[in-house]
Amino acid sequence: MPVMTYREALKSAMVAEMERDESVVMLGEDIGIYGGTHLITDGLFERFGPKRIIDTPIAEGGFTGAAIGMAMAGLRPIVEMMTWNFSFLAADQIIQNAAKLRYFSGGQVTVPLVIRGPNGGGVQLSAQHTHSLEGFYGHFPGLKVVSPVTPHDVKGMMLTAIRDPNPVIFLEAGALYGTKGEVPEGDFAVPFGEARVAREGRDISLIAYGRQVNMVLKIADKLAAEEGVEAEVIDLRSIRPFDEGTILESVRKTNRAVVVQEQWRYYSVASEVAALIQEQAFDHLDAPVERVSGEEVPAPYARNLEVAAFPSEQQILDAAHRALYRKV
Amino acid sequence: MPVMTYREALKSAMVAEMERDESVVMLGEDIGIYGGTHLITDGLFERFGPKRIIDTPIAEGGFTGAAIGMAMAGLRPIVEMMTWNFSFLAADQIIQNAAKLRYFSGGQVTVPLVIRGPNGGGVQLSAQHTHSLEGFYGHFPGLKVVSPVTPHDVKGMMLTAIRDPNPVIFLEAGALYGTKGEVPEGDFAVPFGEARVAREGRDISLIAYGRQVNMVLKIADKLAAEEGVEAEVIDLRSIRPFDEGTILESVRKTNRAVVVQEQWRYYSVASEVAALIQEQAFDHLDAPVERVSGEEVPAPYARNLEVAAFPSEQQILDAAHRALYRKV
Amino acid sequence: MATTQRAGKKQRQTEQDGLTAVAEALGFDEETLRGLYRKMVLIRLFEDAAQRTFRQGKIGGYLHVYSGQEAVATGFLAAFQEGDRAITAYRDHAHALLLGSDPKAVMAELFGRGTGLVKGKGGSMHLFDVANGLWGGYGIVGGHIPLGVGMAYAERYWGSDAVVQLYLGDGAIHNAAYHEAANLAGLWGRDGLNPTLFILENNQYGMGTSVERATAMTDLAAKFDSYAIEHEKVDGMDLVAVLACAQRVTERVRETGKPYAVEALTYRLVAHGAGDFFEKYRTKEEVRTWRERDPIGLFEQKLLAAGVADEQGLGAIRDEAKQIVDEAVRFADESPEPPLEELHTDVYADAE
Amino acid sequence: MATTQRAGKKQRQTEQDGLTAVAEALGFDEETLRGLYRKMVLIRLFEDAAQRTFRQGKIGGYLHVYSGQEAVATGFLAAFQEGDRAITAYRDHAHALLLGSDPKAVMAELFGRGTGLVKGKGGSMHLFDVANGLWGGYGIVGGHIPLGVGMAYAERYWGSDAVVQLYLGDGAIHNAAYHEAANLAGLWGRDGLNPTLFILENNQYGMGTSVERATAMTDLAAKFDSYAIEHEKVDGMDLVAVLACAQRVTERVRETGKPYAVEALTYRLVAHGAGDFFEKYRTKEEVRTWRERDPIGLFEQKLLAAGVADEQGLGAIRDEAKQIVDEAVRFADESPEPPLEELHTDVYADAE
Ligand SMILES: Cc1ncc(C[n+]2csc(CCOP(=O)(O)OP(=O)(O)O)c2C)c(N)n1
Ligand SMILES: Cc1ncc(C[n+]2csc(CCOP(=O)(O)OP(=O)(O)O)c2C)c(N)n1
Ligand SMILES: [Mg+2]
Ligand SMILES: [Mg+2]
Repeated sequence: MPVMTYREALKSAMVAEMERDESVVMLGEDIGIYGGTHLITDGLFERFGPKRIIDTPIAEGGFTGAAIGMAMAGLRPIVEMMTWNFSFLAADQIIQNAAKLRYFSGGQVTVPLVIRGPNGGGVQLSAQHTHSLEGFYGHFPGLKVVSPVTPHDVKGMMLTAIRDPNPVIFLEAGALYGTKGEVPEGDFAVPFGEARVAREGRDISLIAYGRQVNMVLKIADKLAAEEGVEAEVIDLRSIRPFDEGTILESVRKTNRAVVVQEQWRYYSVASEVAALIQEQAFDHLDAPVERVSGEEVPAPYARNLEVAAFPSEQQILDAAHRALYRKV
Repeated sequence: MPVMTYREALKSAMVAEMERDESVVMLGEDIGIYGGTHLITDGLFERFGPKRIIDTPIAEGGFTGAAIGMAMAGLRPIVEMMTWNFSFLAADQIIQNAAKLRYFSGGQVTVPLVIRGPNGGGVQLSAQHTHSLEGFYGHFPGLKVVSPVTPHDVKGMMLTAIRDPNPVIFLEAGALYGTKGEVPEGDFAVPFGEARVAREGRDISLIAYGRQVNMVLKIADKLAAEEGVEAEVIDLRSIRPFDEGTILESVRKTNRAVVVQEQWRYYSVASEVAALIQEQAFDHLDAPVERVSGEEVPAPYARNLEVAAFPSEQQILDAAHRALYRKV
Repeated sequence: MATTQRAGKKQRQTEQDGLTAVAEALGFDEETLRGLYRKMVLIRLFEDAAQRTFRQGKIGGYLHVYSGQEAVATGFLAAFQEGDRAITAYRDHAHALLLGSDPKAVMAELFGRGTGLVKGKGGSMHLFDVANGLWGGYGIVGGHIPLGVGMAYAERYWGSDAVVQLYLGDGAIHNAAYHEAANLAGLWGRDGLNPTLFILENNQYGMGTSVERATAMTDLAAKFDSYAIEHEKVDGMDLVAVLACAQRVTERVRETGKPYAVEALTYRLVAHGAGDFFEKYRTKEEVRTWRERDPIGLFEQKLLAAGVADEQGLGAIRDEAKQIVDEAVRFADESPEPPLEELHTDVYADAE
Repeated sequence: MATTQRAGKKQRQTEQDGLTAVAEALGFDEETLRGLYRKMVLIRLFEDAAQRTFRQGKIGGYLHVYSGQEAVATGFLAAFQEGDRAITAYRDHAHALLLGSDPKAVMAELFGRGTGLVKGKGGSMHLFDVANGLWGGYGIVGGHIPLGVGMAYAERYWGSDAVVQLYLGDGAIHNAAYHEAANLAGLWGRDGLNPTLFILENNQYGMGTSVERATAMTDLAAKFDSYAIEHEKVDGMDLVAVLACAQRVTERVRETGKPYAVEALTYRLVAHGAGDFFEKYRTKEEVRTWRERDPIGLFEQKLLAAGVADEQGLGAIRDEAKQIVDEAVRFADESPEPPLEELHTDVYADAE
């Protein structure tokens, strides 16, 4: 299977759909002539022209809203949010219009829209430029919210996103654009609402999404090598719709779970995962579901503080040991 | 003790602080000459004049941002969000500036700001005008987020909010402006971060906030009268800071819990409460923590659909019975 | 282009000449003119009935009626062609009625019934009739403006010559969404990719805030200068003036693919919302003065003066409209609530 | 008012007359003029060092430097008085240096050290030096504009005569926050409650998007017309022109309590961010042309021509500035990271 970067895989899906379907257009800041801040759209302006690759002014609310209008009128726009941190300015359009139009129009309107861009921290961008918004958007019915972490999934889920007749919040692992992985050629769609078992195991379930999945996989290998503990690693991938089955099946087998996330603890994805497990697998649990989240502070700039603000291997290991009733 | 409405209690706190402290000003749409859409500010324009009661254009982001600037420069603004549904337009200012300014200025800046207004549904305002945003804002460190439900608490917590040197998201139970209750005269501040035991009991903990507290209290009485079950009712009041102690103490006594909320289930306040309880009171739990949330749909308009979209007495009763291992 | 401009000038001249000249220029026969009267009357009576039944508790939530502003939508939608799109805020009953929605379905929507225009799911603020060109019905002030601009882009992307009629209030123009969307319209219009006709309904107030109290620059049409969007003003109480203007500017937008803005000076003769009882922000005197220019009364006079209708004929039209409205109320009242299954439908569209 | 206007006219005249006349009108002696040169040179060398150390991996995150735009902030902040406030976006190093922040603390902030201006917590985009009048340093384009307008209101509320210098880019003007905040400024300014001096730094591009590609109406200063805010343009490469303009308009704002806007035409001589290597959006030719009007070179020529300094004197100033910058880099490099406890401080302010 060909190996490509997360960036290339993402781009290849969008290019393929643009070739295939004239209704697909892109909007965003500096996606055209500039080539895209993260080079995701590099070369597309030259290839598809200004009518399909639309450079916009710095007006996240305006162009997201315009993209909703385009979607209502038969286009399939992909909006690049230069980074998801700027999406608070489009929150009204996303939450009040995109998510609800179909409902309050009594089913008369369809909004096939993808909003995509890098999400999450880790590169010292400090407080205003560091957010992990899975829970924030995942709260709202009417949206679909996904968070692929492998090159394989980012391609397969982007294909699914573009073809979906609903608004999709596509949260990319920004820190991983350069990471490589195997990606099948051609057309394969990864469905929404299916978590991925990234590693099988029987002793404990480690549940994560986004760039924390890679971290957790490393820890799982370590646990196996050093302690003979076989951890099952689950990559949630899809935040809404949410795959309860895969999580529950795993925990019913392992009887222990740790949820890891970069976002803040309160009212978050990890809150929901823990709540769900105790609700649906209560009698299977041998220990409380442990959570490891970002520290309850705005993201700091200094490297040492930033590292301390996000889940560390040690914290995850400690949580796993607690769940396994081993000495921490 | 004098009896007054939620509306009067709320207003009395703001008037008292405006009388006491010249730095308190108010901004919002139609709070002045019009008298306030929900009559919370009626008469204040005449009393305090246009420099302190500032009618604004329909520009939630702009005037919320301006209020942040005022707070940075020594004022203590109270912003009326006509309803919290419009706050998505101010989300960037609230989340990116108000919540984080102190942090990214290294402690140089203080933002003593209150943003208040009606929150929650129940009066057929349909999809765009019905939200319960405790979890949405509660997610962000740097904010304080409260949700008082009694006339007593709305006064006491507003006094606390205005005096707090940090940005406070003050979510009023909009459907209850006309409800009455006892409110002490004079100056009493209800601290943030303390849940309220609204009814003592030993058999099960019913946990809620906002208008669902009243519903849950009724159900608790019913359980006592009809089944001899003594439910403890906890009104969270404060979403951030969050009072873990009161919840855990209750559940360690009752060994069973139901969380009730109007907001959607995923990544919500109830998610966090359930996660917390299983985390910290695992060995005390005799049954899974049950959750009753709003249906996973945008709020519908038709009365029958709206009623069906929010937690019903029956649903709560069923959840309590499940937690009590009674036949549902 | 040059021809259009000359034609435009000539037409502008006739606009001063009153009903007959305008009707002739527009190719409207007498029947059409009486039809326009019937539409305005229908709107007014419909709104009266809505307010009445709201007070009876049959309508929930918010209810914002159009009384006083009838000439604006009636005039502009007279220039609406098949394939065009209209989009507006929450004060949207008139737009639905004018575009051909069944008054029964509109009233049933206000009543929250399953027979409503959007199945009882949206209510007064969210009327949609996509088959007839009505793309909503939005409750967040300003929030629909970018949607309209985006739809206009899509039309030209696909090569159609449709026009998007985008209605907004004087209050909405101070909002974020207006600024960003108008700038996009101007920008895309430069390449003929934005046939948006902005119809700014300046009814003097955003809720209780007058234009003067909302901005220091009160020439609202001129706010489009910032985006290189040409604009004009029209007397929004005078249907004849609106008709002439609407026809001219709609054709211009259709031809050029460039946005254009018209500020219609009008007045809300009733309270902002049906639940508002106090109007501390304006005087009875002011309302009375505007009432003298009630668009229905003005048009009535012109019809009579031009001999297009007589008192009796107008009376018959009013009776007819009243019957339609009565029937709509009866229908709504007798319609069942939506089935409970509807709660969970229309959250997501199914994949094709 | 009439007197001010007349004085303003007279001053405008002298602005054409070059360095000596302007210096005299402003009461600047030769030492002051050389000091301004030193400031511009210090900024340039500081920014060069920042870019260099960024490439060495000593600075993380985003880094946006001010090279080419020095005359703008240097000129306007020369009119800054104690108690005034300045607020800007992420391209903020120059503003801190000009307001008197210690270059060592500024560089240490970029390096993410505990000795940094904001303790290493904010980095390049979030410089604050409240004691010296710098109220930030913001990373969301447009997001700081309402804050500045609100601070200006508070100043007049308390009866001070302070002025808020509010810097924004040509890209920010198309954003929601600009529109809503400028409207508030115009509105509140009508009552003398908004001494905001908008300083629009038009450096021709918002990242890679030129003004022409961001809006169909490219006269950016004229966009303030929508809010009844008066405005003018100034040659932002010519420190002398900026100085004269700044003094005049600052006093006007101070006197009237009304907002005013100046569009400074300038150019970013380096990449948007230090991490950007490609500049597909502009030609080398274009950059070269603008480089001929490098504000430092222009001012140098004027100083020499007026005999305020000689080559040797300027060389000494440059050496001095270089030493300050070298020392700042050394200081930053040797400073410790913030203590880990700092992670949890400054999230909330304590009650008094
Ligand atoms: C963003 C937002 N803020 C506030 C409101 C509450 N609100 C509803 S209508 C209205 C006034 C709008 O005025 P205008 O645009 O002039 O329209 P009109 O009601 O006069 O038709 C306001 C403030 C809202 N719906 N949305
Ligand atoms: C709301 C928002 N959108 C996008 C960005 C990314 N971004 C950073 S700087 C910039 C360009 C801003 O241009 P301008 O206002 O002209 O300032 P300049 O960089 O030229 O000083 C953009 C788009 C951002 N920081 N905030
Ligand atoms: Mg209005
Ligand atoms: Mg710029």
